[in-house]
Amino acid sequence: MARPGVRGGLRLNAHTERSTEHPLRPASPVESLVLPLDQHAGAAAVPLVKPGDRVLHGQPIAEPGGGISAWLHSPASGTVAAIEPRPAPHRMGAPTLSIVVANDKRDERYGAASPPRFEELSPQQLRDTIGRGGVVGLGGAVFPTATKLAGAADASGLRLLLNGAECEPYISCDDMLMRERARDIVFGARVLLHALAAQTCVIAIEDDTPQPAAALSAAIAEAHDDRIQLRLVATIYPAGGEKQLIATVFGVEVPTGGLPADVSTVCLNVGTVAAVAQWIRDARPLTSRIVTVTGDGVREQRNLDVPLGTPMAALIYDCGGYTGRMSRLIMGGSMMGQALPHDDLPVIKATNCIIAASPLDLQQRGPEMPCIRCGNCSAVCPAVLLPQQLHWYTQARDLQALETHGLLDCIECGCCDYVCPSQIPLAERFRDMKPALLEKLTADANADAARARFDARTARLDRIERERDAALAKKRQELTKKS
Amino acid sequence: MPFATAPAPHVVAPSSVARVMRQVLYALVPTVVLHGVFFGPGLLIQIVLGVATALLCEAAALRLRGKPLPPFLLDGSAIITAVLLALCLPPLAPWWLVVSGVAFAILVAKHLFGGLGANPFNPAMVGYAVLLVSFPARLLQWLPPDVPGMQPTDLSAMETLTTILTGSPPARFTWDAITSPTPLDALRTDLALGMTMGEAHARALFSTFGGKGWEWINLATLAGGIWLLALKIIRWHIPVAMLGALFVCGSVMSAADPGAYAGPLFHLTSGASLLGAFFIATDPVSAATSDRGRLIYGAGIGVLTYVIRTWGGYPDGVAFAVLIMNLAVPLIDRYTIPRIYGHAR
Amino acid sequence: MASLLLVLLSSVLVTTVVLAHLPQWRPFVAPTDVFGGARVIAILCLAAVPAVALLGWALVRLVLGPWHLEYLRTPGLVAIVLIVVPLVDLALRRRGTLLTQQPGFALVMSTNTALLGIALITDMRAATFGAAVLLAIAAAAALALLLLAFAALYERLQQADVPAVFREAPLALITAGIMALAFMGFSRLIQE
Amino acid sequence: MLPALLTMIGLAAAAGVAAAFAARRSERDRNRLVEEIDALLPQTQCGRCTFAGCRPYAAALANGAADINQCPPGGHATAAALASLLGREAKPVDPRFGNVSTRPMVAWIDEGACIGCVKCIQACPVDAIVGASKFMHTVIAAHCTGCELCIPPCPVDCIVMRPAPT
Repeated sequence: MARPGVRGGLRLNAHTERSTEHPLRPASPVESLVLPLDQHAGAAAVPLVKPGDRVLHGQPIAEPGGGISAWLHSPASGTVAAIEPRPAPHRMGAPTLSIVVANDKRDERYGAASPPRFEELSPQQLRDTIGRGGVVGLGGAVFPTATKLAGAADASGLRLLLNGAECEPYISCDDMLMRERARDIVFGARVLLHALAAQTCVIAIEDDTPQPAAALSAAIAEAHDDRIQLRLVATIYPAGGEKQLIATVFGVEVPTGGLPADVSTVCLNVGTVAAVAQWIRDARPLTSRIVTVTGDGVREQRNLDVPLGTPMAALIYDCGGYTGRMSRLIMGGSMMGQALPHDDLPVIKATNCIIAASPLDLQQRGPEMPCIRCGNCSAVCPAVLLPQQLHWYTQARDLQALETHGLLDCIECGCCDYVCPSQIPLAERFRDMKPALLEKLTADANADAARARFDARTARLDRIERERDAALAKKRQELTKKS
Repeated sequence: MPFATAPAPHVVAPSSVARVMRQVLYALVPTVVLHGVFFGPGLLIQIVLGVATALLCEAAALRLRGKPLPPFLLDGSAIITAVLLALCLPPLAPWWLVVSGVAFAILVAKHLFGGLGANPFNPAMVGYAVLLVSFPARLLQWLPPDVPGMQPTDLSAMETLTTILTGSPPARFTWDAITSPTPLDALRTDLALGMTMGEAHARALFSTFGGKGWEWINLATLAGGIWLLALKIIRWHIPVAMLGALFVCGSVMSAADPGAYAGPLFHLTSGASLLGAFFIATDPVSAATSDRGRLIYGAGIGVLTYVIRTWGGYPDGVAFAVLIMNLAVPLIDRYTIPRIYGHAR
Repeated sequence: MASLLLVLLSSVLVTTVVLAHLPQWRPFVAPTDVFGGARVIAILCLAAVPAVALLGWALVRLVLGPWHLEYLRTPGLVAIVLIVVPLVDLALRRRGTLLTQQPGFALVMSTNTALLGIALITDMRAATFGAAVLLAIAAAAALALLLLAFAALYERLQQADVPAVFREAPLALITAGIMALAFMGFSRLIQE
Repeated sequence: MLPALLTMIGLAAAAGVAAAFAARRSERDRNRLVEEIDALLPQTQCGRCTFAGCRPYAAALANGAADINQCPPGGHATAAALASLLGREAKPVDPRFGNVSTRPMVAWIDEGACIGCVKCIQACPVDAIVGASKFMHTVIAAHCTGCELCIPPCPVDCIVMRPAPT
């Protein structure tokens, strides 16, 4: 039995008025674009091009590596300047193998044959086609969409859930997307309904954003598709969390360690759906995305349609440059965003927002005090955990207790940090502790598997031994009978 | 351009342990003021003595444990322990009573068990229990409330100070002349003597539903408690469970035998019930930590308080009830883990 | 009341310290943590204590009484304890849940002050068989709850930032002291 | 005097019988103890503890023929767990049986040099090597427990240990 709506959670100031004032506009072109090969979940992509090759806008430049991986396309026409390790934002600035494309600013499109109308393709073919468009989850997980669809395809009674509930403060890229490209989202929804052979699709959006809601309802009405409906959810952080949204909209809970497909649901970000639409309808692969540039540290706060690989410094310059009160550059929102060491880092598929945060935007943490077990954190935890107990057992490194208290169910949303009077960085502690617990669990699993294989092998050797003895005994019997 | 990095989340609510403890102290002010009105400045002196000892012991313990002084000393937790302990002691108790109680509470009950956040037992109650068991006579020397119809003990502020510091009343009084039992204590002795509730209640000490003077102090405590609830410093589970349990026990027993058992309202507004429910039992460090756990914890304190008050040897059982339930907290926490999202059970 | 409190507290303290610190006396093979061991011992006490108390009561009233051998009361009860404990060990293994480990189990269970203590108290205090049953079961339940609570508390104290010099045994003794203090509230509950 | 003697002798006899009856260790108990011990061992089946695998070592531990510090792959955690389980004093792992490696290691066959002699496949206690006679062999890294039993039988010494891929 699921809990109605988000259990706990926080009512936060969205800080998106400034960034949604101006309409969407493309970012001004830049000299060179840096494309990390491992900017999606799973294995890194393998380059198809060599330094010096001439590439067109939208031409595939890297194919998926083994297992879960994604295609990569050139975001501009020009020449491949180099394939070398370059600092990347998702590695906290550490270098990772990247393709550098020198932009010749002629923007010549790669004329791939436009794919046939999606209705004629079988769901399986449609899923593969989506994969070739380099489409990955743009909500922040950057999980290859084709793989996610394939994983859920065999579930029965599938329901599609489009996540437009942008609950994290400062981020407004989905908001602007829904206002200006609602039609893309509805078209993408119909493509995905066909790709999953699903019958119902719910677009979930927070109830404090009227314009996107209006745009979407108009687009749905225009499409005359009664399978798609709009659903408003309460504006509580983290309503937009995949697990929380599924519980709010469908009233079921994703089982621990399981996937939404286990409750016959597929949850996709509206940005991903728009990317699917652009690829299937206009044969334009995922080469650019909408990025919110906001925070009191940048002069003009707005949303830009940015080609992948654009350096963040160029984006800030495009929005009028720093305002001098700049203190911290964050990729993502103020609750789960990643603080970046410098701004010479490329925009990647996961960059939904860049906050040029000034001391006004940040609330400095006070000195850390011991936990007084007040329970404020367990009251706001959307995963219904007891962060004060998790913190206690993390300090004591008691892996068994951490497992029973559900450390692996923590979605690292930071609500517990927010309300903690002792100012303890709980989310970070749990994030650091998870690998240790996972390591123990995999070690135990490997030991059990090794024991099973050892027992099977001993049984096999015994069986072979017995058969050989039996055969020997029979032969000896025949010999004695004959003689 | 390089920037400093910090872990997510980058925005936290402006809260601190000191702020939480300060709010609890503000909520205690009405009780202390009314206590002063009815029983004279004795309590204020006790509080000053207690807080001084608390800060001294806290500083010494922090130094010994090699902890930095600034954030810990002024976080207010030691001060709250001292104030709560002083509130439980008679106003004219000798100075060494509150000093030794607070010292034991801070040094042994708090720092020996791991300092702020780790002490399983409520320090104030440990201190009070030590005093109650070691000096039972001293803790029964309460004063009659300064209300019309009761002959008040007119001790000036200076005389109160000398009484506390020297441990004996000024020449013109003897101890039993100026002291009088608390309503709870009076009721216990009367019932033990075989008087029925009706007769016992007729004594001058009692008014409509609690002891004269005491009922106003307890109402002030209730107001302070509701202020804490409104500010979400404490959660409703423990007070409601404790007062609920007390009310249920009181009404059941008094319904069974009205002559021999006090009514539920009397239990709620007398002794340390309200102070215990809103300020002592809700000490987050020594209480259970999940909502269901807090309900069990509160109810346990309520029932034990009633049992000790009615059949036990001491007039007010809140201290012992809290300590016994503190002992059970790790067991309660182990079996009241809420159902995690996505878990079957 | 104080004697029963003394019996329960000493039994709980000794059992917990044994479970935590004396590997040679580990009573069971399976639960190697303090709380797991305490839980099993608590269940065993719920079974063994009433058995010993009632058998003891019967022995004194039916055997020693008529033959005026009251002076054999204590050794008799000790003998009964030494009979019941191996039977409990057998029952445990027969049910296949748990493997007891010699000499640990015999030492921890047979020298458990609660078994003999509660038997002696039941013998002295209970006039009728009904009262004996009631007292034995209530004492066993109190012992089990106290053992579980103290073991859980002990495990939590091990993980707290306790000053090094007080780390294990001293803290256990101080905790038991405060527990005794807490139970003083019941001091005149049952007239001694 | 006689009844006193009789009762005490009777009670003592009963206690003795009960104790003796309880002291018998049935066969089922002994292998349940082996199961409990085996559950703690890392299952590398490496034989460094001078026994043919983890279960034989567990059986030896159960009837006291082995000590708790003979399992290098398990390291100090396993030694401590065994000590706690069997009620013995905790001891660090004895270096005579091999050193405790910090990083998990797995075998790796240099395919170029492998002549397909199937000796290592027979030696592998957990069937972690794939191949057939006269065909190239390779180690399944995920299944290899790092027991190094495949290195001695290889005639061309083409097997080396490498850190396990994370």
